[in-house]
Amino acid sequence: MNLETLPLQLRNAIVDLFPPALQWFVHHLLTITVILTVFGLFFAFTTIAERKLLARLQNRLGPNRAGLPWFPKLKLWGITQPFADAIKAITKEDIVPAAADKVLHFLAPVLIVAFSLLGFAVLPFGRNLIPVELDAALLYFFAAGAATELAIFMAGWGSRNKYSLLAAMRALAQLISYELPLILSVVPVVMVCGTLSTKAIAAAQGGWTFGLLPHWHVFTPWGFAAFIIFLIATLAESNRSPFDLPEAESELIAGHLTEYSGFKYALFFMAEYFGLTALSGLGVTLFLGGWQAPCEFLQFIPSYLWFMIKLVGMIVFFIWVRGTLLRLRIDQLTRLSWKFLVPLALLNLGNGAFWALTPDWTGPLVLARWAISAAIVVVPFVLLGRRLTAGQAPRSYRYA
Amino acid sequence: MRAVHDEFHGDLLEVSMGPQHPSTHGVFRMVVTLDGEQIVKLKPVFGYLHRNHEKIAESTSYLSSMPYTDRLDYLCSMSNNWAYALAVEKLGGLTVPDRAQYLRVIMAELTRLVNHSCLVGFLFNDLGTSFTPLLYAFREREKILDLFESLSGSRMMCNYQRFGGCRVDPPPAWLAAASALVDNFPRFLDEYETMLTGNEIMLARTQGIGPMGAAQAINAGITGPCLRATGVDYDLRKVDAYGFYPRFNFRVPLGAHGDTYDRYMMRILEMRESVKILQQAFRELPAGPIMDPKAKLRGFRPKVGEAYGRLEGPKGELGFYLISDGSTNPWRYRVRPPSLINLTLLEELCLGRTIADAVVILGSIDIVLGEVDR
Amino acid sequence: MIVPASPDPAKPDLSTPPVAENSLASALPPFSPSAILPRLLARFPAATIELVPNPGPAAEHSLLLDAAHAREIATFLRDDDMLRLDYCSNATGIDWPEKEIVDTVKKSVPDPAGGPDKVVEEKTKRIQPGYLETVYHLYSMARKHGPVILRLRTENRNDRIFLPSLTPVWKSCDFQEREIFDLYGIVFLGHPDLRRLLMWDGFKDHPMRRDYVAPDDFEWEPTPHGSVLDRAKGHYPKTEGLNS
Amino acid sequence: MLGSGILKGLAVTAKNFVGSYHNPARMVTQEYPDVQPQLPANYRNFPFLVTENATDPMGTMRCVACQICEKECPPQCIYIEKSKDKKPDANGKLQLYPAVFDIDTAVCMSCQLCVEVCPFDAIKMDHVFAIAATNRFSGLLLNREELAKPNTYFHEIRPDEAAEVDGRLAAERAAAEEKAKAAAAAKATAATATKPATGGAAAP
Repeated sequence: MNLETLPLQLRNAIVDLFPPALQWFVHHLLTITVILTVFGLFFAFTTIAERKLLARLQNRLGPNRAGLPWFPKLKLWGITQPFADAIKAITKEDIVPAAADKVLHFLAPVLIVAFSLLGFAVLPFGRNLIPVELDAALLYFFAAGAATELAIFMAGWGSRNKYSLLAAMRALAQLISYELPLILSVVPVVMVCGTLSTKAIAAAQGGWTFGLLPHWHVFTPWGFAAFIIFLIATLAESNRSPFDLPEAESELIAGHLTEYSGFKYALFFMAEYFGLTALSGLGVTLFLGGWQAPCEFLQFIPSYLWFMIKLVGMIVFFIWVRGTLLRLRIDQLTRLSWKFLVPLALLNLGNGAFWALTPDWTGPLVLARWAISAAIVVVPFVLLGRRLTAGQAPRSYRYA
Repeated sequence: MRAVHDEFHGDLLEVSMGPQHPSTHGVFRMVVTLDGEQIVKLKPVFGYLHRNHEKIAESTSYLSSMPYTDRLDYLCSMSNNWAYALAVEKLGGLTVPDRAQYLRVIMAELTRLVNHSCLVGFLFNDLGTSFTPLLYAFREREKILDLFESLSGSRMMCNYQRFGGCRVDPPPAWLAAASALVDNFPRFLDEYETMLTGNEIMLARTQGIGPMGAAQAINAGITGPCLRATGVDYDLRKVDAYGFYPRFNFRVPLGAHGDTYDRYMMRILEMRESVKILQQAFRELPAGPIMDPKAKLRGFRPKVGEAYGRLEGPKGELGFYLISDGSTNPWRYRVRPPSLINLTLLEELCLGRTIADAVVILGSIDIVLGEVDR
Repeated sequence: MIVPASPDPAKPDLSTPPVAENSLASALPPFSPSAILPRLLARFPAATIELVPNPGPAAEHSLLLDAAHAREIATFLRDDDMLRLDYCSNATGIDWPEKEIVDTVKKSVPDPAGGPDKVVEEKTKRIQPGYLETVYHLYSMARKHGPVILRLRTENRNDRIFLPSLTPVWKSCDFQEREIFDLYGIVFLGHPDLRRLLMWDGFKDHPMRRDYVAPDDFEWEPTPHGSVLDRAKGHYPKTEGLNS
Repeated sequence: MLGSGILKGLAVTAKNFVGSYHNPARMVTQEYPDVQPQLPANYRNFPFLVTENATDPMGTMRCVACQICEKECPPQCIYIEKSKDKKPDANGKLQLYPAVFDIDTAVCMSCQLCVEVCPFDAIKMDHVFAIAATNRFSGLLLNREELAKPNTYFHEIRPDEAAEVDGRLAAERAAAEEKAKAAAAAKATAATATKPATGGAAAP
């Protein structure tokens, strides 16, 4: 029994039960079901993990009361909380404002979940696990991901609420600003690997130096820079703190979600996490070696588990950021993108090109390659950063 | 070249922020007219929490108003108590024993810690953190509230001061606990400042936002940390030298820009000074009675006359103006609410800025609606 | 710059008494109304300015200005270099309703019987007309002194209730004058935005006036005892229904 | 450098995250219904009426219906009706007692003024805080039977204050007895000295 190929064997066993004419259908249905189940559960436990982790960051306990029905003594540290939340969300009254555009108001949560799920189709979850093998997987991923902002705008417009409308405007501004650095940060990877296929990119990051240092993209200067830009853009694309402007609680009540309640609200919530998970999955694939193990001797752990561990790591990092940072203002948000991230990403593009052109530098030239590549990243970072924060510094004060 | 918005000239959007809004600190309401996200007009609307505290006080005895003062600025009941007691003592010519004077300073400075730590916490919530700084601040505040509870019986509605003294004498164990807490307080401040004061987003969101000029602030009657952020050296603890404040060594921090960041830093620096005052107070606290033996609890009838007692509350100058007609009830009882008057410049500060800034400016002014609406 | 020496309670010179006692004990502060009054009278000969004494222990006397010159005088007080009363701390209204005053005059009436003079008390009643008053507490942040207390009085409580607004002089009066307008009904002429502050726009009457009768027709919660209950019963005939 | 402030912030929250697992000083959460709060003795919430013993609460109530608390109560939540007859109190002196003593806890703001003004130590602040009720009148308007709690309960919640009050009352009682004895002795001497008149009725 090989753990690595176990999911495939299971799938094949089930598919073989059906007549050959139906097998392709069952095959895909099974894949979709597995993705929905695994990531549905992943979403459920991400919500509780987020609440628990945030609570711990804030020196609280977090939700710990939801147990099992009929066993009131059994608290289980509250891990059944998401199911209780789901029941609550389903049983809550669905309120549609009288003035709302009913069709858009209804379509928005449906579409946002649909769009945010599309990205999962091209993520290589394991050595042999990829739902759809597309040559232009990256293009497909970004096309599908960008559509979610459209749904947010639908929600904001359809609610007929001033706060929602403001949030919708912000969401669009944010989308336009951050789509660019997000894609630009990915291009060096494509250049270096020479492919748009996520499977090939993940495979390209295989191998270790001395069996310990993995050849992940994040451990190169251009890759590191691209990863940071990717992280920031991911935060912005998935509307998470510090870029949670569309649902800025302290300013716009709940932004585009103001007029949503019950299950529709839960759907938005779900879509947000799906989007975050998908983008994190892409980040793992592109920069953190995908399903590759970090050390040679750790290869006995199945590749799909490595993928999930890295994914969880990304999510935890996002939660940590959310627990620490404050929100940018909309003009600062766009300024950060256009005046900082986009130029850096463009320079990094050149950096990627340089790296792609110099794979045959050996001996002392390796050091030069690294130094040049690092300089291309660090110098503009410092200079642009200084310009971005000009005139802003902690002050000293006098006393009377 | 023409400005872009001339070509896309659209309608203005009027948004009623509040009275139910996460960032209006209660039931405050701002009617905001927006051009895009920019504020072109802002009108504050008050009165959702109005209960005519002054009228109630004019129809009850002097003593009965004391618990109501707790509910003005419900974060700072101890200071409110003291301000009212100060006015009544001035009206009735009462004296306060030394120990009670020290206790009052201790309570007022602990209240300042409570208020300022709440304020900086809420300010960061307005700035968009997910409650983390607020909860760190609340953790410290809870410890002080526990002290208040074990001394006065209530966490927030302390009802502790009396005319001519204080109600309960703290036992040595309480003083030791309070002293230990105060000694540990700077550690919290350090942690807090490491976490946020140097944060780039925080600097971008607060520096240069809502700057107030010194002359403008004086004319508008802005008091407290908001005034000192503009660089005006006016702290009633020094100017009026009420209570035993002249006996204490402390400095008054002054800002230079009068913007949101300065207002935030004034609170942080004042907390550090408060810690010094408290440490000195715990060192020097004398033994003795805590009530003026001449002061009567019931049936207090001051002579005909009037008095205006004011002190440096955490939010600014808190004043009580009392007119006595010789009966047991005040003829006129007036609260000078710093929260309300500090809002005078709100519109000026917010014009031309975005909604996000308006929320932060409001947060940095520090209002409590119990006091604004009274 | 901070003197580290902690104050020693034993040294009497360090123990400054609290302000309440201070103002009791000391004589008139340097910027007392009696010092300001002659200067004002010299500067504004047409104005009638009175000193209103405060008989209480606080002894903060105030200046009663006439409405016609109030704003000029206020501007002078704010800008005068000696006073620099740049900060108006508190502005408030007071209602003084019509009062019946009994003047007792003692007269000695010669005894017709030829004995010693009899002392007879003659009582005369007069009605002191009511008025509304505003009080401004001024301080100087530049000179760090104060308070100087200004008073303005309306002619009566019914129709002649106009006073000049001091908001153009001190912006801090903005909300406070709106509050006085709201709660006392004094109309401030020249106020930039005179609207109700605390009560809602459609509200009639002025709740802080002494003769204000609270209407118990709004969200009255029948409290279970006493006169309150009786009033509540008037509005809610079926109070018992609420009890069950 | 840009980002250093953010990294510092992340470090602080990470420290708090780790600290929340091993440093109880960081965690202030009380798991309320499972863990009941430790109320300080001075804690005050809603008044109760002290009775001398638990077996006959209505008969041994310290309250003499003087109505001072009713007058001083800022929100006017106390309602007292005096009794028509008198009952002997702990000192044996005949006193009025409250025929009706209601406190509307929906209005009461637990300010403790009633306790401070009471000259008879008859009303004290309680430690109850969970008083949720489904009916505003039958649940939150407490009558004198619901308000009466024995002195032993007072000792339980505030031992120091109760002991002090007991001492004071005992001293008063002793003084009263002393006085009564002295009066009796004086009367006896007076009676022996001058036989007629003045006796009888005045004796308690």
